Amino acid sequence: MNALAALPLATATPGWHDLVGLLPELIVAGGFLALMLLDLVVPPARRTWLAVFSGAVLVGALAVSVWGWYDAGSAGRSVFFGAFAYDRLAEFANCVILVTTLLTVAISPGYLNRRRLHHGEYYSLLMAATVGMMLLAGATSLMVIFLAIELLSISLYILSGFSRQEERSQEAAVKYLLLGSFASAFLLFGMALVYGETGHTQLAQIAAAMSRSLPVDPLLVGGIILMFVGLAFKVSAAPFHAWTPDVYQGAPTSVTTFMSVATKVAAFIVIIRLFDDAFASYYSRWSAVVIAVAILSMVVGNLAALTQNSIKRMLAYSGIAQAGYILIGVAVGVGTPLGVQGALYYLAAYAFTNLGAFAVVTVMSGRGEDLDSYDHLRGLWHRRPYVAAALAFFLLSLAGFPFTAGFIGKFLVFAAAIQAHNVALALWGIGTSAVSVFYYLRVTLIMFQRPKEDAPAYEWPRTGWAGSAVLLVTAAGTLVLGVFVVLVLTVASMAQAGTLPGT
Amino acid sequence: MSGFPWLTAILLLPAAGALVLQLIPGRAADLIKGVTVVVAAAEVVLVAIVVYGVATTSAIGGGPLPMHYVEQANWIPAIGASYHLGVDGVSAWILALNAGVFLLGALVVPRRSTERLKLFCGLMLLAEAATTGVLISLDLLLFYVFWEGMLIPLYFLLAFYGNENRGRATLKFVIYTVAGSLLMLLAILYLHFQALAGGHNTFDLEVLLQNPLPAQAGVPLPFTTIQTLSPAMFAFLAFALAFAIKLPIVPFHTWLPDLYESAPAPALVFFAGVVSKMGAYGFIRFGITLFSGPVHQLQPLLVALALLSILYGAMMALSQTDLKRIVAYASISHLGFIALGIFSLNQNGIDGAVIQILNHGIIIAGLFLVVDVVEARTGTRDIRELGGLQKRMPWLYVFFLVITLGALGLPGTNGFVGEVTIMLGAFQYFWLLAVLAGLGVLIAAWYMLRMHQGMMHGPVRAVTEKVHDLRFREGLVLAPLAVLIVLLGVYPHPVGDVTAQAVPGYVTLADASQSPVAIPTAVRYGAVP
Amino acid sequence: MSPSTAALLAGLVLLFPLAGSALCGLIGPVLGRRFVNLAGTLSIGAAFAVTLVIFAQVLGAASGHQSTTATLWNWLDLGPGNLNVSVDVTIDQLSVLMLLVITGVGLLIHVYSVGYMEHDPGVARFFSYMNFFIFSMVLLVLAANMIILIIGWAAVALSSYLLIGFWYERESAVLAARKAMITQVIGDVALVIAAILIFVNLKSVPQICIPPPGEVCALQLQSSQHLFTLSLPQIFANASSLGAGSALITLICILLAVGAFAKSAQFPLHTWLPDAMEGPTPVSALIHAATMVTAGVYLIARFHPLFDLAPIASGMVACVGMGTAVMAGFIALSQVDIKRVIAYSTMSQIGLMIFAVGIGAYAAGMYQFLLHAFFKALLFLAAGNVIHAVHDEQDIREMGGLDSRMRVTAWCFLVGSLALAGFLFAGMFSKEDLLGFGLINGPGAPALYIVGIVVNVLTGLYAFRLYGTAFRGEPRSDAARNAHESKAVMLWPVVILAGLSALAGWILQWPIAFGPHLIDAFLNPVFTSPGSGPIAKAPSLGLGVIGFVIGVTCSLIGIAIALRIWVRRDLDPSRVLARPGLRLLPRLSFNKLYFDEIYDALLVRPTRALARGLRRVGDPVMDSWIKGVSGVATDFSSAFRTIQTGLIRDYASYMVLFVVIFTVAVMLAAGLAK
Amino acid sequence: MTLSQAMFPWLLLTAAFLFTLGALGVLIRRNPLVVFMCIELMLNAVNLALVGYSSYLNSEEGQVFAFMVIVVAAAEVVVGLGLLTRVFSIGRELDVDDLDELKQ
Repeated sequence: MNALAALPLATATPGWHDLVGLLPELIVAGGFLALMLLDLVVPPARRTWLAVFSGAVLVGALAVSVWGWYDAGSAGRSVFFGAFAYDRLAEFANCVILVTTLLTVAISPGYLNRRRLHHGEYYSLLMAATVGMMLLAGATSLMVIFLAIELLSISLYILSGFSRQEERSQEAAVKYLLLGSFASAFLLFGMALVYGETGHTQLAQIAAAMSRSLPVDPLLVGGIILMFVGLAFKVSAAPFHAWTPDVYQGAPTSVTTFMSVATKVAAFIVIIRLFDDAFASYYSRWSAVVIAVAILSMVVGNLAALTQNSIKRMLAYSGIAQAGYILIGVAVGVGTPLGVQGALYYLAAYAFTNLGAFAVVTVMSGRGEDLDSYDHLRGLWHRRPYVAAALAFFLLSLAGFPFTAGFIGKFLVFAAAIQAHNVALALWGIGTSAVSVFYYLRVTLIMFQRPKEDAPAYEWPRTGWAGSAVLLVTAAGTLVLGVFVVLVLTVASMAQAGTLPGT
Repeated sequence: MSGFPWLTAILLLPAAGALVLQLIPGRAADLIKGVTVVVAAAEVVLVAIVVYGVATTSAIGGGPLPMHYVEQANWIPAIGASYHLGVDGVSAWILALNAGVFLLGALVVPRRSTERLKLFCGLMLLAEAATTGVLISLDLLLFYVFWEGMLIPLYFLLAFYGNENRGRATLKFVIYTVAGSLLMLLAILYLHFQALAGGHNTFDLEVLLQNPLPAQAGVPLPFTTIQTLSPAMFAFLAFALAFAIKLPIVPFHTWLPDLYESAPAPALVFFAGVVSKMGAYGFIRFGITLFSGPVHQLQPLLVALALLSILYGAMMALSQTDLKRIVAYASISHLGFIALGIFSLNQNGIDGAVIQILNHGIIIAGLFLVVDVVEARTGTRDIRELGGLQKRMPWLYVFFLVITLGALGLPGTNGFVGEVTIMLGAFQYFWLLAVLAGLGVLIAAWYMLRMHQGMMHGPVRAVTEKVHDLRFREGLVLAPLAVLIVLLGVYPHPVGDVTAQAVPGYVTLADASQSPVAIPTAVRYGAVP
Repeated sequence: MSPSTAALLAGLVLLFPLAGSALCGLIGPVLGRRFVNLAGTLSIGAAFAVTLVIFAQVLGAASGHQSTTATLWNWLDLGPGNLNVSVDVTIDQLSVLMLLVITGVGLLIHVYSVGYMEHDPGVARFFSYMNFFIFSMVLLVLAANMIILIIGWAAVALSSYLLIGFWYERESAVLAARKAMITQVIGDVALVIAAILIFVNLKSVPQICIPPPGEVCALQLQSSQHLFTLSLPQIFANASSLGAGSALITLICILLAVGAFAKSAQFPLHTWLPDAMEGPTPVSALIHAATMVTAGVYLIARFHPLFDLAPIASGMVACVGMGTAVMAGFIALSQVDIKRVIAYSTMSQIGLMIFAVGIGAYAAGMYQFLLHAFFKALLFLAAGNVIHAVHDEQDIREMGGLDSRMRVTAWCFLVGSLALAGFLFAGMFSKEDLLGFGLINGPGAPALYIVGIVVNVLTGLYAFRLYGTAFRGEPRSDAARNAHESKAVMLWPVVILAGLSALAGWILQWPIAFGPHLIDAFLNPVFTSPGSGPIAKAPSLGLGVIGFVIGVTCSLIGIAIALRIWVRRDLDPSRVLARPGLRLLPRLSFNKLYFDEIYDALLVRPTRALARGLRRVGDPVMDSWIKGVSGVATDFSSAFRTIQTGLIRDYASYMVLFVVIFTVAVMLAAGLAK
Repeated sequence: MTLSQAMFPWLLLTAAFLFTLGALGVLIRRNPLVVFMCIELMLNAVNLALVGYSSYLNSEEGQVFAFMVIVVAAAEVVVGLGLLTRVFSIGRELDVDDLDELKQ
């Protein structure tokens, strides 16, 4: 009992101001529960209403998050006794995640109807995953991090296997499940070590303990590395990426759209919170691993993408490579604020761009199955010029051409690397970027080709107003982030400045 | 030079034009083309006003490179990037060339046979906006954004329009270019952080010029005492690579012939006319000014490569049979002259290079138009199948003759003005260069005449049996080029005058450090009575 | 003459032919033959009229003020110390003399062309080119700035190119035009490099100012400074700053001479001229005989202040000139194309002019230029009549007996041949004049004089071989049998030229056939100012007489032999040439000493082969690294695909592997650090 | 109920050993159910470490954490078994190596 008394946990109960810090998450969680119930009453033909309802919930949460940005203030505050951060970093992440989910929801009904997958639990699972991600973004306790990760993971496991009749989808789900659990075990073991060596599960206290624990504790270092491995799995960084192409390809495209973006955003936020903030005093210990993973991701992702012939797999590998670029920002983020800012900017840019790219694949997917091979894109330009132009634009952004968000993202992380005197890292980035141009542009070239005379032209579905709107929003976002840099860069730097726990 | 933001206007006008085009229904081909031409023409008028202003007023700013029409605003204050525009004697005429060739491109877009005309015109106007941006940016990051952003419209233009090999060629071009320019981005970042260390959070060219790079030695390689190149040298190499690829200088040219062969004529007109000149412009504006030390150290290598371009391009042009490839290699050879002028690092050389940029733009646009007309009429570009066109197309012959003469640098045409000035500049650096460049001129006469005569003279062949002469509209496009070739050959003074205003500033910057190659005092320029 | 007057007159004499060219070329095809004939000839007539005015002005100007330089407009000004060129024109005795020939002979040839081109559909184009040629040539001789001179130089080459290739459907004409143009470009490049050398090295010559009483010097040039100019008067005034006899000035003069050789078809840049006969005959008369090819002589004469200071270069020029004269004379002996024979004779005669200016006898060279223009134009036009009469047959073996069928032409041709051979008429005066200078001037004098004597013999031989074969004897073809005299418009110019050829020498040199002549007196101020006198010393009267007699005798020997072989046919050259030592000579002569073949083997073919080789090797090699990089990238990509087996256990093992590597490495590092 | 200081390293080693055993099981076994159990073994190894640390450090957070892990593991099993039964439906051999349609 003495020990219990020593804990701040036991001495107080959560108050309203703690709940305010969790308001967006609570709204979405409420939506999740409500959707489960609504699914029972909404007739199958009207399931689009569920999407509308989800959208409303997400918009509400988004509004609250924006309000929260101002409410939390530049310093932010810790809620639930240090277990959760109510700061601008979290709200920034919330906004990105919520926008991502919102756009995913918007393209889902059309896609699901076409694939005959329109079941009500889709939306509730989406909501659950979103809650997990938002919690992850704000978590400042090892326990919350773990719970949030599992919440989002389990939801995504189910969503990956959502196409129950399709073997590919099932295989993807099992792979994701087994490998995800496996990675969680490493994450957990790392957490156990970190907890054991510092005596705390809350980041603020861990950080304090770490700065006291110098000289170095090998077990603690091992724990940090294991935690990084677990999180690197979530952001699909090489060499822990192997599941990514398979799962992205097998999962229904709307799910891939969602998880390729939102998971990465949430997991990166927590990586930034952990490594560039809480574990900053152990920077010299973990930086080599992060740099190695960054380089491996860029190399493996870009090179493997070169010879793909499925757009989903190509985008999966591209996502691996993009994770590598963001990791550059993380790797140099300690002592170089530009690194974290660049990573955050990159995340926002990546969210719009990658979402847009996958959204095109989603709205263009076939009836029975996802037709994702390059052959199915041949001639898209001639039939659906605007969709093709949008995809080309997103691919250019991923490749890092100016006037697109991707350029500014890359520019910022490379700048950070150079500012941190790590020119080699920037050079790796530059070299692999040059390689990446090839496979991105190859896809556009295939779209420009005329369909072969003998092969019957593939009939692409109509885009629909929701799909058009999503493409428009993502394209506009990509353009705005590529030109009016100041907007989001300011936001990113404010988010970076107020990061909790703030060592 | 009132408060009106002229440069923003010339930057935004084409982009706005591209937007306006989107409001027009795709079926109204005449309207689309009309609007495009009007926008391009309005751009020409605006640029003409700017060039006139540059020619008649004195530059403002006490910086190392006095500019006209300067505009400055914040862009990304956090990292010191600014929206800083300006134009000077070096960029003024290139700007005019830019506007001119895009107008030409707009005029020659085939209205009926171009698929998705609206897209084509829109992309073309966007490309114009980007190239304009490259020419007027005084902020390195802004410059880079336009430099690289230029690729987007160009990529679509070249990838979507053109012959069946376009995909591969375009991809090669884009990847080649991107690889080069990404390294330049690193170098730009290096410059930025060097300035930041000195207390200037900036990408601004003028500020960077006023705070030259500290002379840092390289670091020894691991386990050895061999020094790496200095950081400044690395940075220069990165810039130089980007510009050399775009220019292109042999051996970085291999993307060019394939691309030119597969690209459609209207795109080629401005691609060959002005886009490839951006490399030369970059060398002048950024390469030699920011890196006077490295550029002097590497000067022998650079001039050697320029010379290699001249001779190699000429020899290759001599052995080709495809008209477009002949012109492509001829272009490489001519661009080698421009590079030679720049790397002479003296006033004559750089003046000549700028003059030649303008003149070559006019000539190459003309050549590609002629090739296009001939290909459209006869269905072939193989010189072995052509012949006797003079009989069937006397008007084409007249224009083509003038253009050919310009291309072979005949004195009295504009090609000569630049070449002789460049040769003078090269001579002032090292006499042998001028002699070998003269050899290039000689081979130029050979391959240009081979091409010209092969197409025009000899008996009428099967493919040329039933061709008709230029239509009035086509003549209207070629005639101004021919007139300009002659006019600028007999009265190049306006160009030279504007250019000579600005070039001394560049030479001074390039000369900021001592040249390791001793130039005999007899050929150095000195005081004048 | 005030500069503004000079500018006006020069502008007019430039403008008329240019306007004529534009009119004929642009609206000529629409308005028809009559208009073209009028516009084409009247423009030259107007230019000739203006030239006469200029001539009068120059004659009337006070001594020492005959040379006027005026600026038309500023061509390029790149600031102090940099290229700085204005379009300057100089009117002086030398340019006026050239102008007179260009426009005068040009006018006659234009008139003749009206008849000659009567049936050609491209007459508008023809007159346009011809007018443009006159314009170019006028620009060339008026230019007072090296760049402008080079522009004129190139424009001349261009019009020559256009006119050689006039009948563009003939493959041979096209090739000949290309060959001529490329040769001209060699000359252009040489001139440009010479100009650059002058530009970077020319300094002001320090002048010692002795102020007239009561005045002070306005400009005191204390030290020598770089001038950075290409203005000819300035170059000439300060030529000595390049260093008399120095390597630099020698190099400059050699480059100038190369330019001159290219234009004047001198060895080794002579091979284009015979091929240039592919052009219409009036073209050959105007361009490839009377005017353009003598531009090289003009150039050297114009740059005499430099050549005076470069004895080695001058000597080389003299040798090349004389060498070409002999070579061309030798080749002319066996050619069978009527125009080619005349072309080689032109080459030979110009060789003599070049020799003259090479030894410093500039006025003598220009004298030969003037008279040669008359008789060579005459020969070509007469040849044109013949060709016309025998229906475009140019092989003299197919002619014969034309003297009775074309009486006027035959007489005129005879006058021309005599003038060419140097007996009684024009050639006698000018050739013996310049050979006389050769007696005591030039490298190793009188060695070259002796060669010149041989040239005289050769000239007599080939001139009368031509005359004899074409006009005398029996007709050897139906065409020749049915030949008849040309009509008046083609006859009158020939007759006038015959008159000029016959009389000009006598008038200009009245009353004695050797010694100083009017041209010498007229041009003397040009070649003695500023500062440097002619280095050629005139032979004494006695020596002159001896030289004259020897020269004319040699010419007569040549004529006599030719008459015996080809007219009286009582001497068979083949017997002599069958001797072992001489057996090769006819082959060499007939095949033009194999120059074309040698150049083809040494220059053209290797260059082509190199180009083809580069095409096969160059780009692929430079591309290979791209291929290599992409190959490596693709290999890696395949490797990554291979390890992406799809098996969960594999994926898990990769994770474990890297977890172990990372953790162990980092923990070890941490442990070691502790 | 504090753990003796001397025993603690052995406890940690045991946890690590179990964890390694589980990981090896995942790598070696082909039956998806066994693989799943191996993952559970890894999680339980972590639990052991957490509880051990908790006792060693005299801090309850580890124990709370262990409860969380148990709950989450249960949830995972529910989802996992559901998925596995669907994939390896009747008539199909239970082998993770069969899941290799998605590759390269």
